[in-house]
Amino acid sequence: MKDVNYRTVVAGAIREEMERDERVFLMGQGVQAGGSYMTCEGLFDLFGPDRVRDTPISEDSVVGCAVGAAITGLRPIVEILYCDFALRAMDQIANQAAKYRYMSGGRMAAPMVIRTSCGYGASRAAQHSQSLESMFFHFPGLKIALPSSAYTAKGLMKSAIRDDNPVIIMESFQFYRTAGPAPEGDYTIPLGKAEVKKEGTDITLLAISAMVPQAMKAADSLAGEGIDVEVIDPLTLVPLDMETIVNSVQKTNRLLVVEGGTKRGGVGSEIIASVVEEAFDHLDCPPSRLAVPNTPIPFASNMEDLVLPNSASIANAIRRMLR
Amino acid sequence: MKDVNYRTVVAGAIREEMERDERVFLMGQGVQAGGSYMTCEGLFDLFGPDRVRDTPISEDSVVGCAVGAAITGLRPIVEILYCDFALRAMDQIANQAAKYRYMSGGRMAAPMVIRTSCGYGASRAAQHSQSLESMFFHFPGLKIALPSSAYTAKGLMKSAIRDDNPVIIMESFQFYRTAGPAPEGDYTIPLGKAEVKKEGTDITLLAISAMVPQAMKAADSLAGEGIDVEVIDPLTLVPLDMETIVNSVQKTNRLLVVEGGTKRGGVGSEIIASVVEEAFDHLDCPPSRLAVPNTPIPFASNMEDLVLPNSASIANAIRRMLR
Amino acid sequence: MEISREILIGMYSKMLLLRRFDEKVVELYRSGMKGLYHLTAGGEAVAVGVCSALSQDDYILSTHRGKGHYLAKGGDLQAILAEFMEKQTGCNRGKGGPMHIIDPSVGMLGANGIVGSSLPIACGAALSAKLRRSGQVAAAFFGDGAANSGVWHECMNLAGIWKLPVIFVCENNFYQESVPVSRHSSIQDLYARAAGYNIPGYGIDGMDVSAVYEAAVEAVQRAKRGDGATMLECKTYRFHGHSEADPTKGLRYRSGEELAAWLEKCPLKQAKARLLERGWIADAELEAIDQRCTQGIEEAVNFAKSSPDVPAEWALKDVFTDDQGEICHEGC
Amino acid sequence: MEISREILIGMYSKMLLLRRFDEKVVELYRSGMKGLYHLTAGGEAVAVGVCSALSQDDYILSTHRGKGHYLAKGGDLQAILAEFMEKQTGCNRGKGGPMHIIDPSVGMLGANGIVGSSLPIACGAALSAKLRRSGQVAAAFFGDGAANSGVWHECMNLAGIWKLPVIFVCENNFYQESVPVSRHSSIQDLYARAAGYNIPGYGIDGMDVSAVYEAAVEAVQRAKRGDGATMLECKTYRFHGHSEADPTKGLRYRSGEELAAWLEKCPLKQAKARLLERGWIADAELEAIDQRCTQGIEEAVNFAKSSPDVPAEWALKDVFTDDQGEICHEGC
Ligand SMILES: Cc1ncc(C[n+]2csc(CCOP(=O)(O)OP(=O)(O)O)c2C)c(N)n1
Ligand SMILES: Cc1ncc(C[n+]2csc(CCOP(=O)(O)OP(=O)(O)O)c2C)c(N)n1
Ligand SMILES: [Mg+2]
Ligand SMILES: [Mg+2]
Repeated sequence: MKDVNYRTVVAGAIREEMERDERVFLMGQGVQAGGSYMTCEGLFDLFGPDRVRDTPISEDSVVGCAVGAAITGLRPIVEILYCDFALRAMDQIANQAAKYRYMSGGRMAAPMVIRTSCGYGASRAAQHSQSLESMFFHFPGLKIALPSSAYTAKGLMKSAIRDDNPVIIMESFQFYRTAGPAPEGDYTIPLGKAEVKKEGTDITLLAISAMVPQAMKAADSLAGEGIDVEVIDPLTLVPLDMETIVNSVQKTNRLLVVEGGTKRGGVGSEIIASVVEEAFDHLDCPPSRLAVPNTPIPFASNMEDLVLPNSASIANAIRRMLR
Repeated sequence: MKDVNYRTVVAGAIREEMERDERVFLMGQGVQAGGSYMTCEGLFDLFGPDRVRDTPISEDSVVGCAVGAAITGLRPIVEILYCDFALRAMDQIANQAAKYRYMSGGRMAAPMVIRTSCGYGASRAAQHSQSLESMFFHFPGLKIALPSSAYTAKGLMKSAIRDDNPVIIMESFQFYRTAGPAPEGDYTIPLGKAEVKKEGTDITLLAISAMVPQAMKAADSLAGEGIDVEVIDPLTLVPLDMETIVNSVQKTNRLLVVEGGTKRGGVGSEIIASVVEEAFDHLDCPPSRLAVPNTPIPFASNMEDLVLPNSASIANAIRRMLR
Repeated sequence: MEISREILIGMYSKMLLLRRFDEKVVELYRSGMKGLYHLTAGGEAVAVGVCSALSQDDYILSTHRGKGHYLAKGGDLQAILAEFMEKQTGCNRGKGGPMHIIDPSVGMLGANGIVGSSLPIACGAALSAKLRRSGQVAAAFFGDGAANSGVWHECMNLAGIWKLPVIFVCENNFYQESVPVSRHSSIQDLYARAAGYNIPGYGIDGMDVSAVYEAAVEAVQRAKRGDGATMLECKTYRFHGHSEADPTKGLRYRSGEELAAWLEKCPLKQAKARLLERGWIADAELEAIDQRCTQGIEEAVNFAKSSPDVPAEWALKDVFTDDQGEICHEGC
Repeated sequence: MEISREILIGMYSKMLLLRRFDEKVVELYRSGMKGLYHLTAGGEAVAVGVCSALSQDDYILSTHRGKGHYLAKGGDLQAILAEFMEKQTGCNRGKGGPMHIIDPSVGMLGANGIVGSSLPIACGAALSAKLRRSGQVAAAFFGDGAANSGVWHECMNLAGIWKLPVIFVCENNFYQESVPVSRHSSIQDLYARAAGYNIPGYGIDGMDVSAVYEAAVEAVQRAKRGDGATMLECKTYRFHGHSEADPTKGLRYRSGEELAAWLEKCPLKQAKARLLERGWIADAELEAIDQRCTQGIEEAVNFAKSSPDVPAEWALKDVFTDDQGEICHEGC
């Protein structure tokens, strides 16, 4: 299986789903030209302006359009380039899309996908570097997927498009430059199944999105010191595969969660609070979080490096926890 | 000291601050007529249309106006009746107000107050019953206060207005019908100081906003069973008085957090994750959360009662934890 | 366009149903029914005039003040009252309540508790109809207050670029809760803004059901022809307070004379006068219509009252489709 | 209004400074300077025409494409270049970067990474000026893309009701990234929408600095008289790609002929031709102006380069005022 570029895979997954199901269509700023990050390349030529729709800068209403289209039988995909811009669309995302099925008492559903990013490390500063997965997952009714490889980008995209619920797919734009194996043809990855990226016995390292490669690097370097790290990528936060996480913690007796978002109210807090509820007696030391230390993301790269976790700070945290 | 109605206290606190400092002014939908919950009664007559401003339904832009006024020397207060509506204003709240000081490298500040509610239990259903304090506190740069009595409503309001940073004050509308002692004249309550509502030795019960009276009731009834609960109201979530919380847990060795918001990514997750980091070895049982079980808030009152914690479910949870 | 006797009588009957429904809601609310109720009275002509121009499978999107729209669109009295009374038989199983009536079987895609937020959903439903080439139209009701929210602008622009089969129905009742339109809007004739989106906009007497109906028929035709959206600004008035939480009928912020003047223009009064004037109806028939309305409502109340309460555990269902089984697209 | 020689030469010089600055940024970016850079070239007349009508203590609010606005308002070359180069001496201590230039000392209240989000802040600054009776005006720059975001509508309405001393300056460069205005906007003359808010709106040739200046002077006078807001839609073009991340100058989605035609209308070319035509300037003076620009920029680059890097630990400061000491209201 030869390596494929992450963004090519994203475009390919959307293409295959649009070919399979004519209810699927795409809206976003600049998607007709292939998207700002070229994750929609070629789609306009294949499907034309009805199904590949450029939009104005109207995030809230475009998401709302997706809700309206979804509850009347279509399967829209909306691209919001940076999740920072999704703050403009929170009413439609959280008050409408997330709650439609519930408020209707199960009479309607809003099968739609919001593709957005979570990213940092590119000197984009405070308004283009947020990772807001924990904001989204606070609202019941939204599924959240964070593919961290070409392979998962395709399989999760397909599952998301076929899901009958609103799904937010967050792609770290750091991945757009990467490539990896992704088979041709149809396959899906179930929403709600974590991936054990590396087995290990000393500590469970749960890594979110762009932190996955950092975690793997840290695990690698710690292996040289005789520390055997189990690395888990949850892939989806809603549903969350607590079984895999808890099983791992029961084996390793230690947990570190690493993410690129803000520490306070981040994914780590939630996972730790859940793990202590379910596996408290298995924990040999306090479960811990590595995240952005409650600052916005600064512009200067040395400052950005300081606030964001990386393989070195992950390895250090693990050394401290195993001391 | 005679009891004063909570809403009268709110209006009074704003009035005193507007008298004290002519930079303070108020914007909101219907504030000229006293506000939908009459928390601004009398202000228009005293201060007129320049300083008590009715607004259109333009939450995002009105918050943005407050940012603009704040960074140029005034001290705006914006009322957003329900925090659900603040989802319309998340860009200005989280991308602008919260980050202005940081992005400017300390050259500007946005001293402003957003008054909003967190509330439930009034058969208002999914879009008028959210408690979004944990969404707000995820964004560094915002202070968050949740006064739970007439006394704290006044003292925290004054501190918030005088603070040089954006402060979100969340008032549960359940309190609007209550009254309590609140001294005449000037006093402030510092942001960042928790209140130990009742001392106890068996368990720390940390309660948020409208859960405070429920917690007190639960503690009362448990006292009859010989269970001695320590009830803490953090009053502000940012800054959070971790010292008081950790001290309490070190004494009681148990922690339950109760809130009216969604469990996943709620205040409880954050506090528990922080407490296990700082006081793991003092915990005799897994710290636990009581919150809305990851559903939107339903309309029917029996369903709403089921998803929301109350004194009975709090007492039950504590009994389980002490078993 | 000449409106036929049959249509005018039909519209009068619907308006009366809405009025009697309001009265029943007030009664039930006063005796303890839960929830926040924003009533229709005064605005019947807008709801009925527009919905009478639509077919069953056309869509409407509504507001917090959505009960009248639902009934005008052919909504089920039993289902809505059972919903208010927290019953299993409620159209949304007790999860929605008065601000969230959703009933796809008559094309009612949703009332909304967030002002203006149904506008994008209407655009999406219209887009969907267009992409599916179903010939359906979506009508979006909204108030003068909603017209100054950002989503309104975004939606007008989207409808303009995409030539969506949508009708923007502004119910300008001169107030956004306590705030008069003169204080929340920089112009008073909101329809004038439509030109900025290449959308025809009309100012309509919203107390005259025939005028609303005629304008709506034209708008529906435009949409079905593929010529896109229309904005109808219907000047109207609400006879109640903003919600039933305000029993003063809003007299805290508006004058009794103003209210009295508008009561004179009552859309039911006007329609009845026209029917009588034309000799299209006799007193006995008027009486019979009223009895049918009252009786239908009474029966629905009884149905609702005798329905079983919604089980509390249902609160945990319906967050995701997986909680409950299959996705449902009734009425699409 | 007759524009004096002095003013025109001043504006020409400013425009040239902006152009040379762009060129320097490209050079630095190509050799590794971090960040996302949206350049001014093509839009100089709008930035300079408007800012020349403002006083130092008037406010501007800007966009992602904000470097030119800042310099036109009298911004500090050293401070901005040091900011780009992540230096202690940067106007925002390395925390802001190219999308977040903020410098209250010249009334630059902020560029903004979120399209349209500076509009409400401009309204707030104008409201503040009005309440403080300071006589200040706020000018808000925004693009054709921003004009279709909800906040634009809300802000126009607020400015209309409250008669705010604000100038809405639309830089219609016909593209929202790759999306042409014909695809994102339901009308092409955006200023026509101003009437819907009771705000005078004008279409201006944004490649003609004198035309922009004259319109801006009138708008400033209107604001200072207490007559409220003005919208100026300046038709212009960007000569670069959307940002320097696109080195193709946008030729992926727009034609070379189109670009060439607009290059002909270059605002610098036009201003220079006018100066020469009127005999207001000689070649030597033109040369001297260019040298001054280049030299100023060169000095600033050197200053920035020789400044110490921002210390990484500063990342942890300035979240709250308490982290750092006193609140600062420079320039208010
Ligand atoms: C975004 C938002 N802001 C505020 C409210 C509170 N609110 C509910 S109805 C209403 C007034 C709406 O006025 P209008 O649109 O004219 O409709 P009307 O009630 O007059 O029918 C307000 C402010 C809300 N529900 N949503
Ligand atoms: C709310 C939001 N949506 C999308 C973007 C991404 N984006 C940045 S600039 C831009 C185009 C803006 O177009 P316009 O307003 O015309 O300004 P121009 O770049 O042409 O000067 C877009 C879509 C953003 N920054 N903010
Ligand atoms: Mg109204
Ligand atoms: Mg543009």
